[in-house]
Amino acid sequence: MKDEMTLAALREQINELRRLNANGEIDLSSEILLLEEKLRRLTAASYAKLADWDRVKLSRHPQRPYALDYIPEIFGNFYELHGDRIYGDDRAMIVGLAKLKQRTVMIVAQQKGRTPEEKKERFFGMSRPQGYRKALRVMKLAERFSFPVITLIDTPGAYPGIESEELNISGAIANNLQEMSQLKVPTIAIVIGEGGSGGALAIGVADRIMMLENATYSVISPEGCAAILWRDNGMISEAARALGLTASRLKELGLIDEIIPESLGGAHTDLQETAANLKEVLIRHLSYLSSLSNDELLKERYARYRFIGRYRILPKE
Amino acid sequence: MKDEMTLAALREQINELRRLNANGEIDLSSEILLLEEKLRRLTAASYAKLADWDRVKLSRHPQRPYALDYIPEIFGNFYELHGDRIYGDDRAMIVGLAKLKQRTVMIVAQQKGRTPEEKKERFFGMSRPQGYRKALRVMKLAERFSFPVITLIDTPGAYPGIESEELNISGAIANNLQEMSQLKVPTIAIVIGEGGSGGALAIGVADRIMMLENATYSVISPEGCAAILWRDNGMISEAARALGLTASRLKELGLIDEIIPESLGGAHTDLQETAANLKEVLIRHLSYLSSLSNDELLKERYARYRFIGRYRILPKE
Amino acid sequence: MSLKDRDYFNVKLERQDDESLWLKCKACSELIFKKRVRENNNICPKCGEYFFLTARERIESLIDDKSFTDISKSIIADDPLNFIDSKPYLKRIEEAQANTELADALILGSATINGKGVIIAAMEFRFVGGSMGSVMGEQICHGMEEALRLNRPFILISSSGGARMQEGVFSLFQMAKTSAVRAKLSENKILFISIMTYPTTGGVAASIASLGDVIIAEKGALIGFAGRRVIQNTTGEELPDDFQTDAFALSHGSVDRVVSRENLRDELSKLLSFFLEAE
Amino acid sequence: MSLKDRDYFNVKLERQDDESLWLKCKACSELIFKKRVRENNNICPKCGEYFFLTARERIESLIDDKSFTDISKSIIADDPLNFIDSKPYLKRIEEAQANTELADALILGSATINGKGVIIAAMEFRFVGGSMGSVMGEQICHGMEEALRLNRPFILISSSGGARMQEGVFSLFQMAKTSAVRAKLSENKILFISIMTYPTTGGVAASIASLGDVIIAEKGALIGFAGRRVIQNTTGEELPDDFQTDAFALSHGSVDRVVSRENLRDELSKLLSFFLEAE
Ligand SMILES: [Zn+2]
Ligand SMILES: [Zn+2]
Repeated sequence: MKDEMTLAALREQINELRRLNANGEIDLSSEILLLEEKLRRLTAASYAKLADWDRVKLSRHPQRPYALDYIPEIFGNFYELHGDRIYGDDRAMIVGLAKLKQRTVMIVAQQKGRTPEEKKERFFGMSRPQGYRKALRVMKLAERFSFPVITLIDTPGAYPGIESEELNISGAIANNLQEMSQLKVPTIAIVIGEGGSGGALAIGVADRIMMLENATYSVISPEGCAAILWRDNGMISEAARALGLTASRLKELGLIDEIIPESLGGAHTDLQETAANLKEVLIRHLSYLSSLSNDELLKERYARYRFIGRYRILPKE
Repeated sequence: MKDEMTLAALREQINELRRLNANGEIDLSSEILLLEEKLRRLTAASYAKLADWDRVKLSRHPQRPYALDYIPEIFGNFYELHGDRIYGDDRAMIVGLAKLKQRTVMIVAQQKGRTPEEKKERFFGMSRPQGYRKALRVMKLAERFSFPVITLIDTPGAYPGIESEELNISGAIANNLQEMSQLKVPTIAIVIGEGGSGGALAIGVADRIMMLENATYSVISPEGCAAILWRDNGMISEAARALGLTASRLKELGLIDEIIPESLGGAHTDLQETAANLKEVLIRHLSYLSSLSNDELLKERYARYRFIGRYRILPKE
Repeated sequence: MSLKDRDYFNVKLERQDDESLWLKCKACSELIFKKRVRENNNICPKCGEYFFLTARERIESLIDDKSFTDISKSIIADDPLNFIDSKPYLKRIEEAQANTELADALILGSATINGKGVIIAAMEFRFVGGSMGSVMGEQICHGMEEALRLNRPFILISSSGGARMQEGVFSLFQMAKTSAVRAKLSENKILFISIMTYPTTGGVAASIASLGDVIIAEKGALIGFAGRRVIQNTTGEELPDDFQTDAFALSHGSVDRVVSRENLRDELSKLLSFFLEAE
Repeated sequence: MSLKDRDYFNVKLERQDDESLWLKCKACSELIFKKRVRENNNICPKCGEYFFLTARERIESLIDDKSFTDISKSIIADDPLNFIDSKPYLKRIEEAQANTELADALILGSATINGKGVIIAAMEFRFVGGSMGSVMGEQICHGMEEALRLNRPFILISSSGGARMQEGVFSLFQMAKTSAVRAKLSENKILFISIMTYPTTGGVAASIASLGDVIIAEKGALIGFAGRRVIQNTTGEELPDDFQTDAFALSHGSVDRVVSRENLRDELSKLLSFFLEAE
């Protein structure tokens, strides 16, 4: 995105003027206000017309906040738990207890890692079977103690490796889908970055599915889709558009419940603001879901999933 | 056991006389009857006075029938199932569906292996975490379809290896103990050979615990006990006696429900006869357990385990 | 059996459906009378190689003669995303329909196996790679609901590359949909047997196909989540010879049994007998 | 931290309980004023090495001052097998009782942690290796039942070589007994926190200690099922350096957290706050 560099330069100039202004020698406040308004307008315009593929790049932006950036902003007292009690502890999947407005919740979140070492440790956010099993273990723990479950989705996809296949990653994902459809506590899934296919869905079966404004959610990566359907790497942008993977498109299609606004220019420009929006949405939905009985909750969840799909009915002959 | 060789020689002579008799030239039937009676008496006397350590050796006898020898004698249509759906398929733990008098049951059994190759494949009957998890998986399957569970115990113990510890063998065993205490179907555990400590108990929590006459069940092997408590390999036989590991001792102590008679001289002398005894016991107990409601069943099972133990109550001061 | 490269994948799925009376076995290079192959469960009578089975052939090979009644819903694919790649999605569907004479990539019906009533469904790989979109998802759920209503076992034979890309997240969510309905079978003690064939991969492997009470892999099946190429490109790992084969799935505990095509019907019959009341 | 041989095991558990005012740290070889060590959770003030904590010290290090009330049943070991090794079992018990001033290898009481009421139990390794026989099994079950009755979390601190051999199968079955009662806590939403210390092995590891809703390993803990010697003798395998350490358990997914002794009390308090109603 060329725009981003222009906007960044403008932002830097405004900061420079602010510093000058702060010296107290000249009063630049009205000029600054004007420039700020201009920046806001340009940014909004720029991001509104973003191509879907640009949106994908934004959802993967190296500065984009990850789960561990949001968690301390939104929750009190995060207490991480580890391990699937079977095989290992997947660092691409972090889970733990936290407080949301005095209430205990279980957090299940995918985490990519920021530094090269952390990226490696966390497999670039690609969860492995031990991660999905850890997630399920703590979701069952949450169910036992009636803690709502909040999942934060951010993964290019489940990790494709020999070990993953040896550990029956298919079975691990499938099992989570089935178990989450029956979990007897309120569940909310939020795509905060990349919603990469089955690897995202495996912690994404919930009473509410929400997306941050610039997050994406797709059945396959645009790169993978272009390679398979077009056999042409030049068609990635076209594939991104075709897949309908943006929050706004998925909301239109009725596949997600709500879009959570990000700070102007993307969540990385203002973590606090985006986190505040996220928190408001969580509290609002949790408050409604908690008012339902378990029976109502499970019935609504079941109806939601039972009727997902679009097809044409043939007239009886 | 020197006795065993003498008895074997006598048995061979009787067979020789039978062959002569079958020729029809001389009638030896009364002599044969007398010798048979004598053999029976000598054998019974010999085995009755077996030292506990000899009984351990008998329970490990290389010719002793294993689970896969009994199963076709007792059950119809054994249909083996495989895998823990997580990591592997432990060949020391065999599980599957079978019919007992038209009724479907789930069999969970430890298997040592007869040939050198099979022994190796089956880790000499030492189960690994993937085996205990496979067992639990099919027990939950049985529960879903209301099939009684029958476990056949025959193991020196859980396999002590690096992989076992990596796969949290402690957790796997503990989990089975807890889940089996709550399984909503009738469960019967039978020690057919060696009941080796936690590795045996992990499929041994049941409504009925029975032992074949020459089977043993112990908190630790006599060898291990001698090494730890006496620091003397010469004390193995003494350790065997001290541990109270024979079927008759455990029945006296109220720790098992019934002793299943073996053919004279041990199960390996007559598989059919021993299997028939086993079958009768299984049918009888299953018939009673099936008459209970799930609530009654679980209540009885819980009471059984809740009150296991011997201690002295101190007078209140 | 080696699954070393994509070519093998293609050979496995090749369908010599031309007019010719003869067929060439790629495994033993013999020219064989096609009728004999078709009558032999599409197994090469010379070398035992399995040829591709259509969904209809598959079901017919497992059930009692003439016992099949189609119970699928009268639905066909919609195009919620207006998806166009090399051709428009609905055009692709029409071609597949013409080519296979099926409405979508799944056949669903009631039938009997040795007299035992079942609901049975099979995926058709020739129909857009057996991919699961909204129609397949709905048909599978409908099949499970019929199994529930009639108190019959549900049998699903998978042959699929995964979720159908052209329906985007609608396809992805069919994984959740089928898994949620599958849970109702568990609650109601309805048996679900999953049969995995060549290939059972991607979103189908990672949902309904892996949720069988009993999972049977056909001998020679390909079973896995990620494709070989993706794994090699992402990890640079050297893949073992038996990677994602039936034997691999069995030794790693993912499936209950590996069964040869010839025995599949008898195995099913035997397995069903454990779960059905004595009749 | 190296656990290479049995000597280390002994050093870890050594208790310099003589009259001397001074104590020698085996890790840094310093002579230290014993009172300072005791006041410091038995951590070496020079090098940070953890010395052995008795069950009573352990509990006192975790709970609010003077909040402990013993709730254990008045029971002591019986000798159902008339077990005699180098000495009669009951003689061994009497010696351990004299040596530890405990009835058996477990202390059980109610207490508060930062004002939050709990039932807490700790194993005493000096009492026949912290082994679980009928008395410990019964006390643990009694503790869980009290937790149920009073609707309080149950905390168990393990320090044990496993089942008590001298009670034979009675001991073995305590594994099943404690696991069965533990299931009642799950059913009734009572929290169970298991804390594993040096050592948590054998039948204790393979039953109640591994069944915590949350499992915390103390830094430096030894956690495992089979002993190192047994594994080496059976398999001939070379054991990795970190085998059966806290780090091994964490990286293999067996425990939720590794916590240093200094932080254990605060961690418990924090953890409890998630499970208790806002008070
Ligand atoms: Zn051929
Ligand atoms: Zn020191």
